[in-house]
Amino acid sequence: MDKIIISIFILAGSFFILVAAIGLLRFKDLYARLHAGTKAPSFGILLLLIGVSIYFNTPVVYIKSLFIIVFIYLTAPLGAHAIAKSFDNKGKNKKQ
Amino acid sequence: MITFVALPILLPFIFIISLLVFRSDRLAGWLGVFGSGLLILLSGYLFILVQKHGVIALQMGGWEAPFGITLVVDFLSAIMLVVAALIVFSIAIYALRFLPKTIRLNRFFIFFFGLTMGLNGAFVTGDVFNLFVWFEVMLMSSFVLITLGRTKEQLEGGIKYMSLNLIGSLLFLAGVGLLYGKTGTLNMAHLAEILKNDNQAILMNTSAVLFFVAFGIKAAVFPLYFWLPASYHTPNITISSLFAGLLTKVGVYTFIRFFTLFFVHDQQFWHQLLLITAGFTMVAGGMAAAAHYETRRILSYHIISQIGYMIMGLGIFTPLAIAGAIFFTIHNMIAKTNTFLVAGMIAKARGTFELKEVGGLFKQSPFLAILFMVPAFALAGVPPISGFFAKFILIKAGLENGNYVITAVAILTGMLTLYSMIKIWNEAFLKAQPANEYASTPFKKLKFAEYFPSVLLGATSILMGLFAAYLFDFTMNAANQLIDPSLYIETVLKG
Amino acid sequence: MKILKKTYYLLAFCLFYLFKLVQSNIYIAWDILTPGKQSNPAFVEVPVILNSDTGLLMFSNLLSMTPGTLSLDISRDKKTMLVHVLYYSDEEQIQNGLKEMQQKIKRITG
Amino acid sequence: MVYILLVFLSASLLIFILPGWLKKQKAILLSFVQFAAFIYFLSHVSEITSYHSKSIFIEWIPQLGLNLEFMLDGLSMVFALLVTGIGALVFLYAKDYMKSYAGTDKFFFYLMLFSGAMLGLVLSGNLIQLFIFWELTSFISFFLISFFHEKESARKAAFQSLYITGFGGLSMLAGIVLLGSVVDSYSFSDWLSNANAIKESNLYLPGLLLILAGIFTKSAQFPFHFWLPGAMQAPAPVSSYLHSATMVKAGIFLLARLSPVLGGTPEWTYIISLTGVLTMLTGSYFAITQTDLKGILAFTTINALGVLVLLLGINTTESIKAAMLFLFIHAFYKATLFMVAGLIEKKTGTRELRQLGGLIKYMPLTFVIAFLALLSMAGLPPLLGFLGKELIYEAKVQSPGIASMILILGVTSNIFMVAVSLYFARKVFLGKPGNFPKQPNERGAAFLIGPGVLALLSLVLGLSPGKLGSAVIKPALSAVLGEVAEVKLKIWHGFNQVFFLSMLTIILGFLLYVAMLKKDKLLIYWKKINDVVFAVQLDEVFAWVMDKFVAVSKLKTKTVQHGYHRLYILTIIVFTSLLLWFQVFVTRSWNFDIPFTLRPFYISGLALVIILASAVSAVSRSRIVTIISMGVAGYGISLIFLYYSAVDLAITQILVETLTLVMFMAILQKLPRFAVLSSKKTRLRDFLIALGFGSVMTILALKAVNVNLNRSISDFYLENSYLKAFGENVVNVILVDFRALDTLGEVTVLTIAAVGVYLLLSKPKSRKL
Amino acid sequence: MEIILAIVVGLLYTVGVYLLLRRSILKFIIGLIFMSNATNLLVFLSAGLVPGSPAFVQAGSGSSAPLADPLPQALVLTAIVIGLGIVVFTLALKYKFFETTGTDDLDQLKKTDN
Amino acid sequence: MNDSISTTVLLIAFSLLLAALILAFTRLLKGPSINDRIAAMDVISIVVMGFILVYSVLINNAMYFDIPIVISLISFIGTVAVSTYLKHKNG
Amino acid sequence: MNSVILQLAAKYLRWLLISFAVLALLRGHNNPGGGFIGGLMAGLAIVYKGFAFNAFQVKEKLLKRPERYMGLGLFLILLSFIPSVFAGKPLMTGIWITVPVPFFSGIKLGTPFLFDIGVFFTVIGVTLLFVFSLTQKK
Repeated sequence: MDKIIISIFILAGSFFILVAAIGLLRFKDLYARLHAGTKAPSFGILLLLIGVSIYFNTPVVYIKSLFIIVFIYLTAPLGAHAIAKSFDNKGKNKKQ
Repeated sequence: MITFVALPILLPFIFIISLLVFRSDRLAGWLGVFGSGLLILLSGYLFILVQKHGVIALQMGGWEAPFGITLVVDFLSAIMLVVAALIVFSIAIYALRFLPKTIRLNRFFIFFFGLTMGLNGAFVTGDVFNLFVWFEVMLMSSFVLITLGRTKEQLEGGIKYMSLNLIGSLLFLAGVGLLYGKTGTLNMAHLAEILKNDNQAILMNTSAVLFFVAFGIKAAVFPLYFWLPASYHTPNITISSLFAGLLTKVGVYTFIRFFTLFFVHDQQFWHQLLLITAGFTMVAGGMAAAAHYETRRILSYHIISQIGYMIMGLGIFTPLAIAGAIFFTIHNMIAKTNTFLVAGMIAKARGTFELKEVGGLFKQSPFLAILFMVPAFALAGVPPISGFFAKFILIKAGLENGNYVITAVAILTGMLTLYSMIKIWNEAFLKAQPANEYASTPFKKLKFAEYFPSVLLGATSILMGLFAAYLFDFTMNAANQLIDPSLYIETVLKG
Repeated sequence: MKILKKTYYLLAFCLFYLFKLVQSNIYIAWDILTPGKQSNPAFVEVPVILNSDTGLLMFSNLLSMTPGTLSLDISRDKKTMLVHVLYYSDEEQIQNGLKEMQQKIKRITG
Repeated sequence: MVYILLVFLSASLLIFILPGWLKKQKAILLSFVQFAAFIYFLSHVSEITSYHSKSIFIEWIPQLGLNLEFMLDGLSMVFALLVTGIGALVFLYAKDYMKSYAGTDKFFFYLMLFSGAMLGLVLSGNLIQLFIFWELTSFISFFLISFFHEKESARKAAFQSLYITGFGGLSMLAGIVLLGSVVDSYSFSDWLSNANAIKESNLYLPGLLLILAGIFTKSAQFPFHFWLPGAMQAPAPVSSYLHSATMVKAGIFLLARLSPVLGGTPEWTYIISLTGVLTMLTGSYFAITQTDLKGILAFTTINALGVLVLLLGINTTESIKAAMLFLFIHAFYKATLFMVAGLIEKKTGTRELRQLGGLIKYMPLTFVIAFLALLSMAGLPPLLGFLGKELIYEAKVQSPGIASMILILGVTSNIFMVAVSLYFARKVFLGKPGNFPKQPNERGAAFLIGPGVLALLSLVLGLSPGKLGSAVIKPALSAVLGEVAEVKLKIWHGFNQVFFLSMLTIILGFLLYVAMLKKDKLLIYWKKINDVVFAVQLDEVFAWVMDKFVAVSKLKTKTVQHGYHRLYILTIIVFTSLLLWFQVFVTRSWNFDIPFTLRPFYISGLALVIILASAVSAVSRSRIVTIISMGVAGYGISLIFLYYSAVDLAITQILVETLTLVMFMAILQKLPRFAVLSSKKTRLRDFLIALGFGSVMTILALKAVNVNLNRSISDFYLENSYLKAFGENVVNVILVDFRALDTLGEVTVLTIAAVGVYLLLSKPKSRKL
Repeated sequence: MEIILAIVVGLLYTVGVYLLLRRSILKFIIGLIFMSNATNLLVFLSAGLVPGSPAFVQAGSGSSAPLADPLPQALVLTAIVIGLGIVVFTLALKYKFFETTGTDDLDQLKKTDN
Repeated sequence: MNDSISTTVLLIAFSLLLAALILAFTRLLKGPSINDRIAAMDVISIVVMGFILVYSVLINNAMYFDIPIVISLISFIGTVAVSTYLKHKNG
Repeated sequence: MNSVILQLAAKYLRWLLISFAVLALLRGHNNPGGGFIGGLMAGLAIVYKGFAFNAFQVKEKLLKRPERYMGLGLFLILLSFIPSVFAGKPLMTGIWITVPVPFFSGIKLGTPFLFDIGVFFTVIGVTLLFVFSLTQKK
């Protein structure tokens, strides 16, 4: 049973990360890409972490996973924010 | 007692820390002189110890070789340490008066001690990778030193100096990796023991090539020396002098160490290669020196030319020849630094390094003339100053071993050296001062701190000549120890 | 008592957050994986009613993590926030949704 | 003997610290020192008989065969007497001569040092020691010749003489070492006892040639003679000392010294005699065309040196006897004449023959002295010169083989000498007074002591040469020959072949003189012929060669040190690649037993990503793309590290890579964009070179992987990491414990780099870095 | 796998050298980084590869599976850190140089030779 | 520890991640603005974290858990640094 | 960058990062991490604050500090050598003591640990200097 849950978590996590990458490629402008590039990967990594933590099932791993999750959820939006804020959408900085 | 082996590294380290913490320039000057003075005492003590014991080894951290890093001082290392300390001391004093206002003493001495630390580390370490680390310490310090002052020229020279040397470092590292990959050890003595019994040792040639090129770049031998003339004349003369005496010689030291201790298979190929390189190096450097009219450039090219002699000694590979190479290295370190110091004084007196613009110094300051004469004659090989014996030993070794061509080249290069030295002498000292913007500069009497380093080194050169027997004994012992490294290996591995 | 209450709010908020998260991700995955363009991006200015820094940070992060919104900037006086909306349909609906979220946070941080 | 050298050295140094009143008399003092030495040697003359010699042995560097050996035998005695005796007189002369010049301290210092070096040279019993003194004389003469160093010609001449003699000296050193390796010693006595071994060794000829190169350059033999006239730039005392008794005689000394060891072979005889003859002719031939007093003397010196070399080359008892005697003769008259020439120059302000004449009126005493010396030079009786010439002719007559040829040439050269001597006397002293720049006088008797004594000696010894022969020449002869020889000198030998030759020489010489005097045109034609035949002046050739050499050096330096940074790198890389490929080729037979596999595929994929990223990085025109691809490649490598169990390494690589990227970004905006700077061809070339290097590195990597690693060291780490160093993370334990010294160095590098970066980029407003 | 990695090393060297030979200083520095990465990988590779068993030893337990060789890891780690210092300094130097002279072209750097 | 997860699952996860990596990499190369590249870089760092997590399951070693922490930290700081820089430059 | 959000976050993130870093340092002897990794992380944490607040306008105060960090770090390294000298063992020999801690079997502390802490501080200083120098505004 565990095995199945873990597998699902892992596959789902990977899937969401893939989704993010596709979104990154498909979306037309930076903001849209940021939408894709912020939410999905964080979620994916969350799922992955849960799966892997269950797999190892030791306190240290749980704590570490929690750390990572908190950190990612704290920083991912901030990163997106930083990128978005620094983006000069008046076309001055469109290329390079 | 044995802990003293590590002090050549730790002492500069301690002074780096103090300089980082105490930022006063006044204090920095004192710290610099004091520190390098201590270094002389220390290396002198090590020298005595080595004479008593032959080889002394310190297993760092108490981990026996080949597991930990071993610091080894044998005859060669000891003598190099002493000479380096002497030079470093002279330059510490010299720096007090010759550094421009734009360079703070505190900053200078941080890198100065960094350089010393790397240098001493390279001399005492018995571990290949550790050697790489010390090389980097030394290089990093020299990178900073060469750009200290940030003039356009310096930056340009700095880029060339840095980039070519970095390629050398990378090749060195690759060599270390391959060496470890093939032998599973990094300890030099252990390597020697492994390779001694290895009939496949010829496989090491490829790693040896990498080392050859890496050290060749550091030592500035023929097809690899471009960085040296492009950069040595750009920084302040204090820094040039520091580099001139020390940096390339570390390359030579490692050449000697590696190619006597463990790259001793396939001797024919390596010695041929070394000799060919040596010959070209001598001639290329000597000719280029003849072509120039700027003191620092002449002297820089001379460094190259004289590296050739040292490599030649290694290439002949008899005990006498190696002793000659060591003797030459020591002599050259001292004399070369001294010429740079004097060049600095000339420039200070006149405000330029261009020989065509200066003159008449013999009349104005016979003392300065003598200061120049000693190292210049030493370099030109005038007996009975140190240079003569250095050349004589090499010529003797070359002729007795039947290496006629390289000896002929060496002799002819001696003429080139003479030419350049006479050129400086004629232009700067004998010729009347040409009427130009520099003529009006009044000649200031040299202060004690300005001429003392040069006097110190000059006296050493002369004493090295007069008491050449002792020094030669010592270098001969060093050479014998290098040719037959069993004591070295034994001390490191079982000591 | 207050602490207990806050803890409750926090837990509730976490669940809410988790829900939003899953929702947003499925939404965005759908959008990405299905061909065709549904987005209608726009910039919206949202008034901020939170007055604690922590709360503001939480809000901004949460905003970015929920579907279709991305916090871009907060004005110097911390009164308004610039939000990029991917699926712009009705200004009021968006404003209300965000207000609701802010209130939830305010309950925690005070 | 050693003490004498030390006294000389200290005396020379003492000059600088003498108190004022004594300083004025320094020349007298030094002259006295010289004279004392002369007396010392003279007092030992009786001890030095044919086989008896004094020697002192001081160990210096015995390992190199380099010891201080001083020996005083007949040959050394001859030279020692000349050096000190003439030295004493020259110093006396110089006292007044140098009065009007600045820097006399230096001058006397050099001169004293020089005479000490010369003395050391002739007393040397070890050849390397001899070489040392030899070089010292070369160098000190450099300073002496360049004494008027603000004149460019003086500098040039000094350089020329130093360069030529220095070059000769170095090749001589090589020769000595070469021959020394045969007997494994540089001690002269060892050479002497192993003379046959040396002669039979196949190093003999090269060694001989090299040593002769030294001798010939020093003794101004053809074709190296040209430095000697140039050296006339020196003050007169220097010329009279260097070119009569010392410097140039050093070569003669060595030749005589070595003749028992190396002499007696056909090579010796032919090479040396031929050189001697050529030199002799050159000297006498050019002497006539000179119009400069010192020039004449210089070329007559060359002639005399040629004669000496010739005599030593013939290497018979007679010839050597003649050579020894001629040494004295030449030293006496040449020193005298140089001093006189100096005097004339000093008093009249010129030394051009054309401006001189009728000096007998103003300087009668000088005339007498000069005349005696000139007679001696011309070889007229009853002076010592005559005796010498007789002996020389005798030696030539008896010389084996090519006697008649040599004889004819010898006579010809002497005819010239006679003519030159007479011409000199006539032009300078007789005839109508010239237009001197200064009114000459003869005040200052000290001037005349030196030349006077020497001229007198020429006369006295010429009249009663017996003592000189038995006491001095005989031991010298014995020393050179290596066996006892009898010497009986007398002025009158009876009417034999030699006497007729002498008469013939004198008569023909006189006729030539008359011709020269009467027909100035003759000289002019002579000159013209010279200009055509000897259009190439050797000193100009020397200067030309030096210039060309410098030009070539410049060109070479410009070609090698061209300044194109990337071509430097290219050179280095190509050099490395070639060596590596060569070695790979040499050791090509090795078994490769690692299977090729693409598993696990994700690592293969990763490898592909790295390769792609780096390729993109190499070709991209956009800086951002280049840098980011570089980062991607770096991260890829960190993942490879990770896969192969290097966790700490991977973390570090990631951290460092990110930091690097951030730094790049930080400065990127301030830098210009990439421009297309190189042509397609260049890029292709660079790519091929890079590929060559890269592929050889691949092979190296494979080779290293192929060797089964002896893991004893890492096993030690793995075993003891926890037990002895109390850490589970072995890598970290290595870093902080097993190999903490590496980390120490690493941290130092970082610190230095950080402070360096700060200094490099700190604001310019704080000029103080 | 070693073969592929060896090829990667070779290609990294190729790219590194190619970039070293460019005229732009920036490219030169990037080339240097590539060279340095290649060298690190070479050192790491030549000591042999052991996937999936990092060199961590537990208290008391003798290692059953062969652990990876920790020494080259430590070496490469040191080399990387040193490389960082050097690269940053090079960048700073390059930046300062550009600021002073306004050029990025290495061929302009010919004044200190000759 | 649990009995090991079927490698098939892990390989599928690997493939998904690899695909994500390649796609993100494409975006990285395409740009067009630096900001896009940074965003791509962020995603790549997440992908790498995913790789590491899955790999740690594969070799059954929890030691690798520290690396995602570092990566997340680093990528965030890198992002902020670069965008800060860009902002500074633009504004 | 003058982003309010980033500044808000800085307060939390900095301590989070530094605690990460210290953790990496402390656990380094037994787990991945160590002085260099920890130091770099901590350095970046401080750098982050610099980024968030005064957009590259680094104040004089901040620039003086790195050298002190480096001095402190190097001094600690030096300090770690001293016990081995007094113990009469070769230089740099690790000297360990066991500190009794309740509930644990005792924590081992040793000079290599001190060494690692020295590296930690040095690297902080180095990182700060690097970043601040290179990103300085003209």
